[in-house]
Amino acid sequence: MSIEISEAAFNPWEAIQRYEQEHIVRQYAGKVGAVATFIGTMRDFNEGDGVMGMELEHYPGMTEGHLQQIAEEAATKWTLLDTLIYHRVGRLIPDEPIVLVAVWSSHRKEAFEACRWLMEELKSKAPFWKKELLTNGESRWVEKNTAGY
Amino acid sequence: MSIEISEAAFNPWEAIQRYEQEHIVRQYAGKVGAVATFIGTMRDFNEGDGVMGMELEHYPGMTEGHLQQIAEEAATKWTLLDTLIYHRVGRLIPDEPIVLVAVWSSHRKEAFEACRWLMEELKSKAPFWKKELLTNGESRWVEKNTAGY
Amino acid sequence: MTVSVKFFASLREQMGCDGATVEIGEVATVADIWLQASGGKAMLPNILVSINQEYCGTNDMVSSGDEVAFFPPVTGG
Amino acid sequence: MTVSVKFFASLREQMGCDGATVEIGEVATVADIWLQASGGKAMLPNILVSINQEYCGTNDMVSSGDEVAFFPPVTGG
Repeated sequence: MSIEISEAAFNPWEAIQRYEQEHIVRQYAGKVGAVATFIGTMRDFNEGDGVMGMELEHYPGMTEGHLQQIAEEAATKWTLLDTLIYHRVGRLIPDEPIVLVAVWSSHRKEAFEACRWLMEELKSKAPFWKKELLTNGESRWVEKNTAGY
Repeated sequence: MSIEISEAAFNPWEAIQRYEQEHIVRQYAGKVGAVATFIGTMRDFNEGDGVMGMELEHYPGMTEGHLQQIAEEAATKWTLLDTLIYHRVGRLIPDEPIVLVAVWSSHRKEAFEACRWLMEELKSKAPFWKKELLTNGESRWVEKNTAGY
Repeated sequence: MTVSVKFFASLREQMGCDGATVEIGEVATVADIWLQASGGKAMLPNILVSINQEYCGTNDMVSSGDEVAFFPPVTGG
Repeated sequence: MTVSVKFFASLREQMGCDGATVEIGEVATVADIWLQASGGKAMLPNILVSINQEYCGTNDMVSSGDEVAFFPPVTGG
């Protein structure tokens, strides 16, 4: 299980591959039947306005702790092999990945359900805040997330 | 939208990256907010028995047509940007990817739901058949898939 | 009329061939095609059938030149 | 007792600071901490609160040395 929060831009597909090489391939040889992943990326529009940049703030310490908690809770709710969560903070531009959630399991039901549940938990409770820099020069805090279900 | 069936082993993360470079990055710049993916891989166990190999048969023509149909149906049920389906056929060994479904959309609900729906449709209707080579030397046809919901 | 028949997977192994060309009268259902192609075997209820690569029912009518396939429950993904 | 207070995001901007050290009597709730740290402002009902980086309610008791944070609805992912 790995939780990472970083200001560094990341390539989610390379991050997953690297994690598989280091933590999955040998440890779970022959056991993986399903990998469900979700990548959230920055759009250049929101609520009808053009967006050219984003500042992602978090609560250092609490954010990591909260993500660790939900990853552990997912592992009690479903039979999983491993979980990877990566979240950007700091300044982002459109098309950059914001969040990656990847879940490895033996069967697909568990991977699908845990991956989606983790994303909804993350979005509803993990202490991150987005401030958008609009193309009209104004900036604004995002007040709430779009519905996930 | 891309449907591919191949005897060639594939790296799903590289396949997704390549597809993004060729079909997503420019066409949907700033529009992608969510990518949901599912990878099914070959386990070395099934129904309590060790499995050392698999022969994946399909119905050439009908399989491609059926996958194309469900990808098009998904695009009418949800607002999606693009869909990629890749499925192995022929001889496989444990840990090799069998199937990849990736869905790009602006919002996560659509990507999650379409990705899972596509996998369940694929498993319940697309004409593929698995024959397992067991570690005890016997071989057997898989009679049914595990439940997805 | 002439109809092309295909068998897949375990059904192909049971039949001992991956298909056949069937000559049959002008009015025939999928079930009629099965009877002739299988040599009168009973068709298990879980067998799936298609005409020209689209799923169909066993009572659907077949036309000359059609490709009719019989196969067991699918297990891809 | 002494309690460390933190504000995040839009609340940090409204308060004009990212936190404060609050001196308060030995028996105090999160709501008491808010009143003192905010200079008596009303706390909007959608404000989230935590003690030592765990979510809590505004009536929860605070202990000396605690870290109490106030922040708006979260918008990550």
